[in-house]
Amino acid sequence: MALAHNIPFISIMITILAAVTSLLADKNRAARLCIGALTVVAFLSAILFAYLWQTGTSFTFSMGHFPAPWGNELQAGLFEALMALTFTVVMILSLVAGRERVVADIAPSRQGMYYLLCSLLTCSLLALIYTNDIFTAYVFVEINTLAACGIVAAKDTGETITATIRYLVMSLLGSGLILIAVSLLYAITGHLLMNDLLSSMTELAASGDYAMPCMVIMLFLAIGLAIKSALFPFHTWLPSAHGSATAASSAILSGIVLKGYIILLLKIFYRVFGLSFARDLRVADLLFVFGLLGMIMGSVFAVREKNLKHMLAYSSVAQVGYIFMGIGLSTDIGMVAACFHILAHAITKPLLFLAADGLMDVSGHSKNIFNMQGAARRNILAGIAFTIGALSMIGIPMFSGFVSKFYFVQGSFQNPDKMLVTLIVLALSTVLNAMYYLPVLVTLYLSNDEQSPHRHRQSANSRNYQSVMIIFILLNFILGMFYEPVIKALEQGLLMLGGAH
Amino acid sequence: MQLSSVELKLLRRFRKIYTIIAFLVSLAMAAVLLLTVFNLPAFGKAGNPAENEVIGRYIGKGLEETGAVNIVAAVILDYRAFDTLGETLVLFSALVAVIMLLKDEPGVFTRRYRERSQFEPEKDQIFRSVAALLIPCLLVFSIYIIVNGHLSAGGGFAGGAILGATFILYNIAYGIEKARRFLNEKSFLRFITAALLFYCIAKGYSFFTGGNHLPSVIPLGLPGSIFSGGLILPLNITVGIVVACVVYGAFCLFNRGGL
Amino acid sequence: MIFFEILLLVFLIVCAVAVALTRQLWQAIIIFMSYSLVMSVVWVFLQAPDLAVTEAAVGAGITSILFYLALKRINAMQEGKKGGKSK
Amino acid sequence: MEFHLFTNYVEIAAVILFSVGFTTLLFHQNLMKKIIGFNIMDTAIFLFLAAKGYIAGRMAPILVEGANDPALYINPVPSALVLTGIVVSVSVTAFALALVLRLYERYGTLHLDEILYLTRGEHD
Repeated sequence: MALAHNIPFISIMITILAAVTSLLADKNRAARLCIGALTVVAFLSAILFAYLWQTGTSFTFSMGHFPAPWGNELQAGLFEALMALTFTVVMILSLVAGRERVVADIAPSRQGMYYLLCSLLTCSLLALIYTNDIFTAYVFVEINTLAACGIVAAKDTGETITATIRYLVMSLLGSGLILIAVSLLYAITGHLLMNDLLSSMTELAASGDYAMPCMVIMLFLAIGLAIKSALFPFHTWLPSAHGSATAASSAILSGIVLKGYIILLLKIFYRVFGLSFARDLRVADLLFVFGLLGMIMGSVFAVREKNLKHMLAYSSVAQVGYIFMGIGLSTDIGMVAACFHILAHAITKPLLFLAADGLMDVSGHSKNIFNMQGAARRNILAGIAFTIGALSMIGIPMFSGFVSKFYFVQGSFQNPDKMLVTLIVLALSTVLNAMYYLPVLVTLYLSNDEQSPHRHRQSANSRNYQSVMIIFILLNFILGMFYEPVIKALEQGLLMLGGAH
Repeated sequence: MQLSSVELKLLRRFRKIYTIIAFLVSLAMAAVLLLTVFNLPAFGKAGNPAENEVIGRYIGKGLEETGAVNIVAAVILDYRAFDTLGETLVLFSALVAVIMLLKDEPGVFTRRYRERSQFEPEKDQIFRSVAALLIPCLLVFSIYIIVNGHLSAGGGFAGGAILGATFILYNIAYGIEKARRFLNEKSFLRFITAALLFYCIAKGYSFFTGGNHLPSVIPLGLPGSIFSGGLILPLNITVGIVVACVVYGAFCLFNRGGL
Repeated sequence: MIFFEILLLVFLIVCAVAVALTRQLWQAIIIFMSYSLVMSVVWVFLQAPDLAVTEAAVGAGITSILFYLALKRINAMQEGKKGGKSK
Repeated sequence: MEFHLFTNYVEIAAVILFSVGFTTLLFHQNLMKKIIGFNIMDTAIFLFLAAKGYIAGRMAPILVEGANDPALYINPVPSALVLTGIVVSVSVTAFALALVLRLYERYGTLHLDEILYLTRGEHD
């Protein structure tokens, strides 16, 4: 047994230990502890990814002395390792770049706990990525919910607390649906481990027993996770939560927390129901329709929004719509495109949120777009970063957003039934994206208004912020230009997820 | 800020529509779930899908493998220990979030405490003497439940909750100043961190050895006696401490905004 | 025996509906407390003593204490506000 | 394939309770009621799980004098899951109540509609 097989377990344990010990640490030490632990985890995840890339296998790790159906298990393949790597890297970058804003936004007595909750959030995301047991997934979904709500509520204003309670209520509805689906699943199969569930489900699919419960289970799981990842009709909580939190929280929540649930949904598709049975149940079609609606409606809401952070939050709704549309296409390339878009959005949206923060910084902390005239001239790096993020979201070639759109189009070719509507909506959504990003860019680069009170304000961003921005921009370029290995890794990873070793 | 009458009217109308929609959603949900339930395996019958080889091993070999007589304790603290680790972390994250939200700044806390302390029943002799009788019994009872977690019903979660309730009773009866002698903010945080660290390291050890197929060197002890069940007894105790701390901490924070 | 069980279950449903419909928060919380206690009795019937003990201690006990404290604080704030207005 | 219309009476009660709790959580405007609704929803699921673990005429899974025949005891797994679930739901309740207290401190109401109305002006 190779030493690398311990990495998933060790990553989870490191984040847990960092979280527990930072309860006693003061705020600076808690921040260092959190970021340090995350750096170790990112490093380990990179090793794991390299190891799996070399060997081309996936493996399971039993948590305890009891093998598969009796104990808990972790499973890691290329897909999981890549996601864990991306998530931790994005988490570190967002925390480092958002550090000053956290100091400004959050009361000093709360900052230590803020970083503690960030460690817990990473722990739960890693557990969601690696776990092979559906009830464990439920428990970590709850940790994720609590920690995510906590990092929104850390900034103590009326708006954030209202946003948090809306977020919490919707999340609880989602958790309730997930939990009852898991109970029903247990009632008809007697298993909680994904491998055994898959074999039971295959039998049930063949015999046709319990067709109605299977349908309901899939529906509830999909809706529960869709609520938590803000798919269109269930997105109502997202703009206020992501728009009002401190910059680092917005970046983390939009960039990776939403994706954690989508990854769980993918695992349920591949490892609980089996891809063919899941497609037979027609729930993917429902997700497809909601995804398409989300792509359009998210952008329509964003066009009407004058508050920059709310606009970015609505843009996340649209992007989540893209991902669900890719899943709903029910084709292999569509699935790969959806996974690629998870990555692309995970590195683009934090960039946008952090850049928006830098731009608001030089405009008197106003979130309103009209007050930000010429902001990109005052804070040049943030302006460039915002431009690149926006171009990537619109889907300009060379940036990561374009690659995912390219693959979405390819994916739709495989499924003639859905091809036409997908292409139309993709085109429409691209136009809508341009409709709200381009005016913002124009405003940002307008010449300094003579009357503007912030005219002479210069950017005072720390070196950390600047280097993070540059790293994010480079990542965006890399993912946009040299996407082929990533696509290959995702293809292989999804095969591994489906059970091929 | 007050709502104007027009808006109130609108709100009321919305609420009526809301009630109707709520009723319909409730009915639809119940109908879907009832249909599902009719299709499920029968209640209380042997041989349902849920009764499979997993259960066979838990009951047939649970005592031999974990040393616990109470199979539920064996399942939550040994077979499916990762879930329980997650569950403890849920408690922990909730506590942290509650501290973050409700803890007052030091000055505010003392002022509020002085304002409120006159309403506390601290001077009540009857209450105090009842508490003096109850507290030792509750303490013994909670410790019994925690320590016997692997032998009978109960365990760290139930026992810890009772232990926490005992602290709360003490706090109400004798006042926070006395309670602070053994549990102030610093010791509270230390207790909970130490318990969680022990829990994580113990579980980490067993996950690590288990995952790498190394033998665990912890003896299982004589089945049925208090000192049996390997790690289950210490884990139950730490879980009990964590739960008691969380319960007491939540009480203090809700009641006064500080420990 | 089955009759008694069904009686308890009906009681649970009545409690739940009553909680949703009652206007007083105090009543809602007290009804919810009895709901939890009855739930733990049902679990004794279902041969799950671990659950019964935990639900009685955690579900009925701790949850109710938390609700009670929250409501007490809310009432205190309400009175504080009224007092402030009258002055 | 058979229908179990009245044999599954505990599950029927559980799903009815689930629907009531779900609706209260979704539609009730009072935040405290929402939280109680959430608790009802969760306990309903736990009741469902516990019912699925029950097997008529068998004992609770606490071994009696070392007799370890699986045919003597009920299924211990649902009990373990519910135990986890109870603790999760109480944690979430504590967090939600703390949030509600903060909101009440700020806005003096427990009504979500009114709070949303009051926060409307705070954007930008």
